[in-house]
Amino acid sequence: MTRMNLVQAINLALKQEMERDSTVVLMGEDVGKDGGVFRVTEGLWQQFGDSRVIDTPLAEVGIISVAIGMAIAGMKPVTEVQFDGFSLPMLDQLYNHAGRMRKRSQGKYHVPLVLRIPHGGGIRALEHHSESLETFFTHIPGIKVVAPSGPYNAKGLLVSSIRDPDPVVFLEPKRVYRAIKEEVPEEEYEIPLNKAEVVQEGSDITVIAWGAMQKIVREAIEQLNGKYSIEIIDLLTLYPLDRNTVIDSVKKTGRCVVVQEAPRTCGYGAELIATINEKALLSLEAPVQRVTGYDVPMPLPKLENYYIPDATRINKAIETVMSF
Amino acid sequence: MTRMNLVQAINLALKQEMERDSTVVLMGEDVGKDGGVFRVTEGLWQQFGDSRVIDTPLAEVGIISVAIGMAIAGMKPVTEVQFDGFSLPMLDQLYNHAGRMRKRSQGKYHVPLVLRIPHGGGIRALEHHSESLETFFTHIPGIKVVAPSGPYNAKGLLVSSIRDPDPVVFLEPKRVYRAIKEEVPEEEYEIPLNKAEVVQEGSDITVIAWGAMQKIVREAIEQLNGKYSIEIIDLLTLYPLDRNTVIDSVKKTGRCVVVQEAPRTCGYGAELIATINEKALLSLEAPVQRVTGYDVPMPLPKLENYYIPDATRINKAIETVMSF
Amino acid sequence: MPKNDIRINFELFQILNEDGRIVNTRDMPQLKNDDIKRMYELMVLARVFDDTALKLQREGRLLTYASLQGQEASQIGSAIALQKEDWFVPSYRENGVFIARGHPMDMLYQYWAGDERGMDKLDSINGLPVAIPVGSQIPHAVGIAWANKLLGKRSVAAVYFGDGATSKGDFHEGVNFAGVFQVPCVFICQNNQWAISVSRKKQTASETIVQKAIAYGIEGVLVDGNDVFAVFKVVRDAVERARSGKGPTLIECYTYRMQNHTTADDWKKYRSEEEVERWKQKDPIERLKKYMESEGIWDENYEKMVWDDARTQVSEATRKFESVEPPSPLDMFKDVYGKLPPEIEEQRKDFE
Amino acid sequence: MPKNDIRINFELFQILNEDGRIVNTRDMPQLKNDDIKRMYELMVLARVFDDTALKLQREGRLLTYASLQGQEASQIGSAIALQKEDWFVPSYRENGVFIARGHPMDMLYQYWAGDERGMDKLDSINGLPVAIPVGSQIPHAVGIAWANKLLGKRSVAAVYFGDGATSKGDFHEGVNFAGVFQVPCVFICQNNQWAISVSRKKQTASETIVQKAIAYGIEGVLVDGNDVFAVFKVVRDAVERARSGKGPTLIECYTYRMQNHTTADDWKKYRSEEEVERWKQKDPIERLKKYMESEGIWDENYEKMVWDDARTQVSEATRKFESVEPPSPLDMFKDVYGKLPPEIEEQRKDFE
Ligand SMILES: Cc1ncc(C[n+]2csc(CCOP(=O)(O)OP(=O)(O)O)c2C)c(N)n1
Ligand SMILES: Cc1ncc(C[n+]2csc(CCOP(=O)(O)OP(=O)(O)O)c2C)c(N)n1
Ligand SMILES: [Mg+2]
Ligand SMILES: [Mg+2]
Repeated sequence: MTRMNLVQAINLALKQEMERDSTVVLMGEDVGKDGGVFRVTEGLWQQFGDSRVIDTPLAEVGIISVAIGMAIAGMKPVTEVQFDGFSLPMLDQLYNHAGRMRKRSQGKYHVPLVLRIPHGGGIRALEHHSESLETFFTHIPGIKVVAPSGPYNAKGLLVSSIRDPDPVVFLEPKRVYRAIKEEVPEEEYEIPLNKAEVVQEGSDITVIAWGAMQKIVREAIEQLNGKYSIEIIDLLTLYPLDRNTVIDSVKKTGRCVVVQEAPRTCGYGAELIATINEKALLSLEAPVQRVTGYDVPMPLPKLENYYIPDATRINKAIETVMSF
Repeated sequence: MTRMNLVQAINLALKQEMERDSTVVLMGEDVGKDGGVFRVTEGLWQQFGDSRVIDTPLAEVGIISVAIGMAIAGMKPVTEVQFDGFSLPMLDQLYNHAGRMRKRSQGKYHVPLVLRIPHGGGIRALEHHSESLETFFTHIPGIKVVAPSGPYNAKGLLVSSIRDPDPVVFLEPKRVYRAIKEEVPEEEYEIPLNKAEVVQEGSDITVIAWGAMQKIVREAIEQLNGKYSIEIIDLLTLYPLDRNTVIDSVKKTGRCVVVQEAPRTCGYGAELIATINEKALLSLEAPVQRVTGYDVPMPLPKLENYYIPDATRINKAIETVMSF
Repeated sequence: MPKNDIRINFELFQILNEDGRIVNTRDMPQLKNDDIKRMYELMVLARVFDDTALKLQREGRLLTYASLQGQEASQIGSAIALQKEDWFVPSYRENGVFIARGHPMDMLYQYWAGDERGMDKLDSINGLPVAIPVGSQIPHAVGIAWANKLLGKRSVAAVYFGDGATSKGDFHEGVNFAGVFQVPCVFICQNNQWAISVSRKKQTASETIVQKAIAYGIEGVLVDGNDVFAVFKVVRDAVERARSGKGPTLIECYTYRMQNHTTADDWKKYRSEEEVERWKQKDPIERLKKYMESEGIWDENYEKMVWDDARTQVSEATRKFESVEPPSPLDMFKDVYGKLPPEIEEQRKDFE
Repeated sequence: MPKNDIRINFELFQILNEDGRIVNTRDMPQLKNDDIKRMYELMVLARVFDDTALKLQREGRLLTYASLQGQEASQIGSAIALQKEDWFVPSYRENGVFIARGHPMDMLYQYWAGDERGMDKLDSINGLPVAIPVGSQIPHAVGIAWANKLLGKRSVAAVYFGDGATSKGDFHEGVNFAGVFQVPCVFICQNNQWAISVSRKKQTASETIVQKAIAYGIEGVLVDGNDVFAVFKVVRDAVERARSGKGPTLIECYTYRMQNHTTADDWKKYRSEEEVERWKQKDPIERLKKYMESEGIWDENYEKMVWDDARTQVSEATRKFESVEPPSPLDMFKDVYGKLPPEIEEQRKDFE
């Protein structure tokens, strides 16, 4: 066990998987000598060299689509895109090919690649650097979507993602990169890509969040000083969704708040509410509340903190649900 | 009034808007001499010539992004993409620029363009020709999303879309193109981009659908022979959503079925359910049922009819809700 | 202003001219008579397959179909220049390539009838399935080639696409990667002069397609795509170049789409009868036949045998195609993930 | 094999050499002394603006900043070659262009401090806002140019981007449109040798960027990007060519990014001190100064005045920038649609 931040945990997972499996290669802009814009791949080029840690031309479609070909032919490319907004050109190849090659080839080919995306806002970055695009990925058949929230689960989830036979979009909560440290085992471990975690048990209300919102949720709830018995769920994987954990919890508490950083309309939170509606409607004692970003472009840093759900808004939603 | 199919209605709307406003230009692959793969622009090149009806190179990003520039500089490009699957490369420019240019320029520029997409399946077409991608568009801030269901509303909605100052994604139900005829006024008219239509009033249950699913819903309900008093809502515009019409109806009936052709997870139906949960939960007498496509790639024609929601599945959902 | 010294003259490489005479003996590949016959027989087979496909489509037994007529030399010549271990990455018009690689014709019909099972078993011939989104398959070939290089395999990847595809970003990003990483990939552009109704001239202002190679610092070759010897020679050389680590090549096969774009199309709306007529004179099959006749390896008997044999094979394929059971609706839920997620499991149950 | 006759020699166009001497009198544009002084003063102003930005960033008053140092000749030379009616479409490194076009410097600081209001009022100078997604702005310029052509305006669009941007599909699709539709657009690639840590050589295998023009059948010019006269001349000619309906041009300004990519970067990790030192010798400002001195239009007094004046302007801008009120959180909900949809209306109410 060592105390690590999220960057270190992911770096270690990459290193260990690359040592273990020579078909794992890293691809992306500036992932080599430079170690990536967030320094996540630091030291790996030095250890594994040019043919395993590959600086690509500046071309996101090229990265993902060439990686698809590589994956079909026996490699395990772990690709990186620098910021959320630049992953959008990849949706075409993700939808039309990565998520579909298994089907298109009648199961004869599959596409074991990982797309790592530093996810969300809160680091005072430039325009297009802070979006939350998980809806786009979760709506694509054939893709898995993973959203770690801290160093420990990031390491185990990344290992599972790399070993998974299907394309995995791996959303790294960029505001958490260096914000927290946790005990992380040096040895390798997997966290399955179909399990949510009940971070804290409770009986009054369920609060569901993923990625960077976990931290905000926990901080918010701390401020409530035990006023309510709150069950906190960290989804970890968005597709497939661990619906049992969600539904069992809501059935138990009867109340729920969903926290999502993305714009409200058609956000992933809507899917959670639809699922709850379908499987636990009768248990609900109040409408599920969504705390979300707004249906507006992610603001530049001067205003981003007004956009991103914060403790105040989360606790207001909890109060609304509790006092319904 | 003339009886027209949807292709004719859209063709007429385009023609009239082009006659009325010389800054309206059509752009797309094969929209010129050829009249478009669905013949929607037939005759317009002959009338308006090369500089108004523009055959572009085979480049969807080029089409949308060049159109953004044109729109900024005073034109009103009406762009066409030939089939759903080919619109995916456009998401980047739609998200990062079309929906954002007004904001990025502090309101000094805006992007009055229309992106016409023949939408959905059911015409026994090739792979990638039959997807339902509305979730992607409705989740983009700054974009409007319109989904006509028949010739009459298609004409009025297209006119409004062309005149709208913001980017509009216009989803044409391709299986309806030639499937039905309606009385359509020759003269121009607008249908506002924020109004759903109550197609049929009812008191037992609300069924919500848009685009091609409207036709299927109406056929399904016909088969029920008045067994229930069913309120049918045709959304017409997906963003902004006419929430009042939806909520008022569900409050009245207490029961609801949502029909969507797209894959289930994170489909637009989830947003409808989330909205109903938020504004009409207490009125609900049963969980809202979703009838949707599956979380799998849209099958090739041999199986597509098993994928697309049909009367049997819709009526089964209605029965489930009614007997809850 | 700058005194740029630019000269871009890609010779249209030809071995067999339109009259069926060898105009370039030096470059004529050493082919046994049987090799040449094999070329001819495959081209005829592709033509018969194609004609039958058009007929089947008219009868409603195929949904739509993209004819390769006029492009037989480009497809067969290139396909047989590949080794068994090499990969091919097609667009949707490469039925000839599929046939030459040994993909069962009945399965091709099956695919064009809207049955995805027609694309089964391509792993046994190192092929990717038909790619409909234009240009999207190009970078896949780059990735396959690159993987082979990294894995120390000798295999090369050949990717097929049209003139229209060169306008797509996927072409650009993919070929640029190939140049930078010097992967063993051969880019075969069948410039058939049309992208549905859009002529080559309206597709791009560059005088040729092949000169786009210059933008990526890779080799480029312009070849008469209706000359099966020239195509064979050029592709074989490019493949061996790639195999020996000398990098990728962009090949422009200058050819013509003699039929409609697909069966949904009507070329009379946008191109002239004269143009089509002119290209008919360049029919790649006729041309090879003339050569073979002058070489004494073709006669009426042989001709009859070849066509009869092709027709027999194609009828057999048609029969097989028509007797195939419809797919199970449950196939929908297959091959989406390695292991079905609970969401889809439930949807599947719901469906049953 | 085909006997291709390919020769691609783009001369590096230069007027003012590194020693500040005119090596090409024939092409030297007719410039009044005041024009030359204006060039110099703008370049110095850009440098002072830039130095101050780096300082402000270190002090935490800007979030991040993309320095233009080394590229002053490319930016100022090109910007003043445009007419007022022409459009400019920048990436994120064009602070010099913004300044030359008259965008207030305090607003640039404001933008780089994360305040979107810094991009206000660009309509008054026909500019688009800073574009962060690399290459994405290129086709916008094509569209603007095309609209101007269709609307019968005389305006040309000039778009700026880096060497890295040429690898993106947006570059490819946009420039190809420009070629096909012959729109009045000038593509100005500032090849500063690096895309963050990726060198020009690893970006593309083509020997030059400018030769990519050949892929689109458009004009290409390679120019010494540290020579303000050459850049001015080449851009002005391209702009007038475009204006007179003769089509688009791709210009490669061969230059260097003297500083870090942005303030988040550390160039020591991937490039050598020697390389940076070598390019310092080519500093575009120094070069022009030497020339002006030899022409007798520069002396120490003038130098002092120019820098003092620049410093005064920049301090004034800094002061103004620092005194600006923070934006209202409600600005978030502004300028999303022409008319706020009820969804956002409600969210706004909720927020208040
Ligand atoms: C990305 C994309 N856009 C549009 C289409 C519709 N479409 C199918 S084929 C075609 C023309 C392709 O032309 P070309 O690349 O020259 O190939 P050819 O059909 O001539 O073999 C078009 C526009 C498509 N399949 N994919
Ligand atoms: C589409 C996209 N991908 C990645 C980035 C992150 N990024 C910002 S600048 C840059 C390098 C750009 O290099 P170049 O085009 O040469 O311009 P320069 O910065 O040298 O002026 C990268 C990779 C981005 N902004 N946009
Ligand atoms: Mg073609
Ligand atoms: Mg650069």
